[in-house]
Amino acid sequence: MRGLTAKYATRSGAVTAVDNVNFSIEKGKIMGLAGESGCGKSSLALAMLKLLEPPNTVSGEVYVGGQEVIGLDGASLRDLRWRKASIVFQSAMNAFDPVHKVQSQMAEAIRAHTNISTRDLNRTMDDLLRAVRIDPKYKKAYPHELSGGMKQRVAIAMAMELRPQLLIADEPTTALDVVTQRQILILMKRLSREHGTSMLVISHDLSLLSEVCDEIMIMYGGRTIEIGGAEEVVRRPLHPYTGLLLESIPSLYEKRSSLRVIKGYPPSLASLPRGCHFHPRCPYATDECTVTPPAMTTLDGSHAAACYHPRVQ
Amino acid sequence: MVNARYLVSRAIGSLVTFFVVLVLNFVLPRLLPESPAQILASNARLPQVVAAQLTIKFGLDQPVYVQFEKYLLGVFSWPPNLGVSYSFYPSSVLSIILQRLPWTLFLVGSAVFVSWILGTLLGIAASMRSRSLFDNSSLVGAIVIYTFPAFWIGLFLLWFFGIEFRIFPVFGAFSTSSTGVLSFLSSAGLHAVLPILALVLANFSGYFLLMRNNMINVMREDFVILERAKGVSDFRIVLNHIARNAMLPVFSLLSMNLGLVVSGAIGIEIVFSYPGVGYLIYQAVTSHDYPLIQGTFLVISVAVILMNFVADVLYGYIDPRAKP
Amino acid sequence: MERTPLFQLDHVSVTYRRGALTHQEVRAVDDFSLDIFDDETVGVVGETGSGKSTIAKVLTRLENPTRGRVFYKGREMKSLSAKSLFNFRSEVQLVFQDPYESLFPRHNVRKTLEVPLRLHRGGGKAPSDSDVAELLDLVELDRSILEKYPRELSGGMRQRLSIARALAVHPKFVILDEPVSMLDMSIRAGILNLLMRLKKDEGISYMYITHDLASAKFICDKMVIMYLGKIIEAGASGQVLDRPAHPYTMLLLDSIFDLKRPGQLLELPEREELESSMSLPRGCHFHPRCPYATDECTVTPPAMTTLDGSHAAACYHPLQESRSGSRSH
Amino acid sequence: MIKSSDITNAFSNKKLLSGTVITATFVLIAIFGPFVVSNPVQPALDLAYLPPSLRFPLGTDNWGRSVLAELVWGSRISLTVGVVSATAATLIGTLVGLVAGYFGGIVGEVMMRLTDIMLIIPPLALMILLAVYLGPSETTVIFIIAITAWPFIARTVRSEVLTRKNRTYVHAAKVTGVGTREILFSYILPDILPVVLANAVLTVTAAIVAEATLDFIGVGVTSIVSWGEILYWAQQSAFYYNAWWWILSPGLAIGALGTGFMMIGLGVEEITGHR
Repeated sequence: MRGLTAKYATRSGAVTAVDNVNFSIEKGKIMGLAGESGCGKSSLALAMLKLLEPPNTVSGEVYVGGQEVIGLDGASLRDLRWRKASIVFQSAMNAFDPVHKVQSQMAEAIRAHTNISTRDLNRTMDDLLRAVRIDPKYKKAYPHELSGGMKQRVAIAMAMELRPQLLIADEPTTALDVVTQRQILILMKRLSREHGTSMLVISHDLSLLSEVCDEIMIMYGGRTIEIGGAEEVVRRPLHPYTGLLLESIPSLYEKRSSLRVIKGYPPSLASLPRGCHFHPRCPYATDECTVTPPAMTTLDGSHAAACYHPRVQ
Repeated sequence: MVNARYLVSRAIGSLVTFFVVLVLNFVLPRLLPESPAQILASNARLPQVVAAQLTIKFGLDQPVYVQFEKYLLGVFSWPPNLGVSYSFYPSSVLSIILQRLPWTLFLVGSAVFVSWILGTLLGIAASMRSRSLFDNSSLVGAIVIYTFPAFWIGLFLLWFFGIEFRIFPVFGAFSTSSTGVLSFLSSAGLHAVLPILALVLANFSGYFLLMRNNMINVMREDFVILERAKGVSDFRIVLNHIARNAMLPVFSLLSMNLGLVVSGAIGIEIVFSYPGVGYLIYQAVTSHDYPLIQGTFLVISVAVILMNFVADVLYGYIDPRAKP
Repeated sequence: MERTPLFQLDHVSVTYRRGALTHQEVRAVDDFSLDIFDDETVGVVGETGSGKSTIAKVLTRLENPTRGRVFYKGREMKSLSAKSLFNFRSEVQLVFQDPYESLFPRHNVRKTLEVPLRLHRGGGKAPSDSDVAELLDLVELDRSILEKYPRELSGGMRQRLSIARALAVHPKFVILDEPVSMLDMSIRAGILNLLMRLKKDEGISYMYITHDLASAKFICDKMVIMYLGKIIEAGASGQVLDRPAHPYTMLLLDSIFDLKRPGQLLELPEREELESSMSLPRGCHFHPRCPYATDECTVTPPAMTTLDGSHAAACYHPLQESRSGSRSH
Repeated sequence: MIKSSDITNAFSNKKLLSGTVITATFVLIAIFGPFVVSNPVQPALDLAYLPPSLRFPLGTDNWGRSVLAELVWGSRISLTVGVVSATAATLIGTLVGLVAGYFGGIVGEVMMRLTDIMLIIPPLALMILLAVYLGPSETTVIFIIAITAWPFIARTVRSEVLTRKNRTYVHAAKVTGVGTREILFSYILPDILPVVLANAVLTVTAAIVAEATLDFIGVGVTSIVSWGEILYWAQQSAFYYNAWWWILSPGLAIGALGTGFMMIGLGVEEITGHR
């Protein structure tokens, strides 16, 4: 993905939700995307499959298995979607059409992309459901008859049904119980390993991403501010935001009487500060931070950050 | 399967409503300062003696509870006894209504069906091009038509198509000169065109406005984005997902509106002298035929209550979430 | 001598009717008994649907229990007169989870804080500006936001305002219903620190309701673990976290993602998905997911049994060893 | 929430602006028109069925009366009946809706059921039945329309109250110690006022049509000429004389006034963000 930019048309002018983001995911690897609400991470997911409707605009290039997405239109875009790249949304609650049975919603994408006999289709669906640990009898159920965890499993089964090269999961477990959450992430990791599917997992929970992902990317105010191997980012963060955030999270494995605090509040995309978006909250900010946004600089192998004062240890 | 409890609760609701209608129908004439018989007599310009005789004949000299018992026994006997009409004497109220009922059902039934389909299709079309010229003009058009009384739309159509251009017949439900089944049917069809058109014009805009609104709301739902991500064709997304969901509240409106439409047909039937229940009410009102007025009210109410019940039950099948 | 608890919950159950058409009964809280004293901060930990928010509503009389009784300072809450209920409101306050929903959008910051001040301190008279400003200082909000409306504030500021509103009446006890779960990660620590400071400086006790064990450990002295409407384990924070007795507590601890956890591994025993929380399992609610379940677990729900001082669990097969040691039962 | 920006919005809202202009025009005609145009009670048979001309801009009826004059005088009835009955229906409906929505228990339940029952009974049929037994008069018509229109308002208000009474900020107010009356009138009612207002205005449209329909059927006001009554008489003989003007103008007047009110209602809904 190169220079992806997504803009929302609002009443008070265009708002840049995703600003010149670049990254790549290797085959079979899981990339984690972390960021707070309104940092543009969900817009990025939509933009990658060109799902933002006009008047919102997407520019840049996205390659899935060598095929460019943003330049596509109409039938060729429809053909690429789901077959090469699929998506799982945050709230499986709203991602199902309430008036259709699970099986017809699962069958829809398969039917749209392949010529398959009804018998094969049924077998495929049963296999998929078993793979996500759901009794195939539930394919005759309506979405509201499933629990949140089951819906999310079905959503993942659905996203895997055409064996895509890339699966984008936008907060796939946020609404779920801790236990279910872990079960579903284990499932996703297993599917990724078994089928060589690359995944982009979006979450606000860094501790979750650090366990699940091979690489982690941090976004702040629509821009990438840090990217690198999961271990490196969590153990040796370069960007002050990442570092402070990691220190502010309470842990079960240590006793503290007070937590490290990041002053101020996250910015809204509609009124971003000049220069580095994080500078008003940054303890290390200098004059140059307030003027020009720092570029992404590789500091340690594949570990890069956009900061004038990276915390190299 | 629709839950039996749901059926029972709806049935009880309908029965309670029916009972309220029964009581209203009984109490209203008796709430007046003058006795019904006196009103009957004065309106019919009959001498005072007749009023006294009427009082006894209708049992109005008896205590209220006895009258109520008699009234209920009449309604619940088979065939129901709704009294005898003055203006069509000696025909029973029930027989007159039963004679007229099929015409109203035919008229209202086809009008409801056509306006529902028309409003829904137009609503889908307008929502597809939201804020376009087509959308805006159909919106304004629907609002303007909505505010005209149904009967006036009927009058206008009658004048334009029936009198100026003489394309359609304007009086009654069929031509008395028609012989044979085919010619009767075609004549009945021709006679119904203008009344149905008037009813459709007066009623489709409600469905149109609701459908358009719902479509625009459903389009914003997450599952629509997911359908697009799946690579499903736009045509299929619009019809099978957006329209399908947007239709559910429209169906509720359909059952809500049955009462309005049956009433609305009264004006139209008067304009076209269409021999339905609505026109019968008019005749009953102008000839002060009180048993007939009450009888028609009862029958219309029962018809609407029944239709609502059926619509409620059907809704349980249409929206999977309404099932347990 | 026995102390009178601040709150005493005596076999409390709350049942909802769900679905206008089906009249299905859902038991949100089931046979819940707990004593809460005014000098300790107790954490109620549970997942979505465990009934923990219902407890908050019962304790603030937003809801009445379907069965069982709730006592406040020895008096049954249901029978509080209008006047004593009003006094109760000046002693016990509630901070809600959702900072976007809990503030009335029509009231600006000043008005939001003036309402409790007028009712409880001014005897109906309009409170002075300095009272309002003091409250803002207390929760570290800038005085310049006085005329702003909630929609102009960020989530973190709104939650601070909610806390200020609760503090306006000088409460002794504040129930915090997931106060940071809807906030951005970078501002949670600030709120948690604020809560700790208020606990220390103002002498307020909390009931801290959460699904996040790590923040509960930070705030709470005692902990109560809930599963599907029932208490399954209770005790001092350290006891519960270091030596969990109930298999569910153990599963919960194993499932949590924690940056500072030694030797992380993602694996977890796979179990079949729960059919639906609408129909509760018989016996111990946890038995369908429990690796140690035996026949007796499927029949009668186990009672709370004391293990060690204040540490108690409702399980026929409590785990014995500490978490750092080898696991067995 | 009504803010000053809403008022600026209101004037940039095309629906609200055009609706206000139309309605205001009719109100001015109803108030001042009768001072300009004389009361058309005097029949002049030699002037019957005259098409529109300079002297009679909208032609004459079967008694030779100016249709324009009838329309101007009739506007008073349409407006009064429409506004008064809609106001009454709104007051009843809002009260019932508030109580039925906010309070559970027997009172709320009974009110809910009563509303549901009233919603099913076909309104025009009920209106006719009531009109027949209560006798024709302006007050009767207003009463009848209010009686049949309130359940629609009550249903809307009830559902709006239901979505609000369990909002977290209402719970928060309760916990703070705010009393029930203050919650109802300071927290819930102001929030649903725009919906109530919009529905009240839409009810005026329905009431104007209902009044005309009752007159047309012959059970409405008979002492004063109203728009519906012009049509009642017109339908008896206008077609024989091809007096289309006699039918056209009253209908257009009803439609225009109705559209005016409806535009106001839709505009209010639009700017307050409901719907």
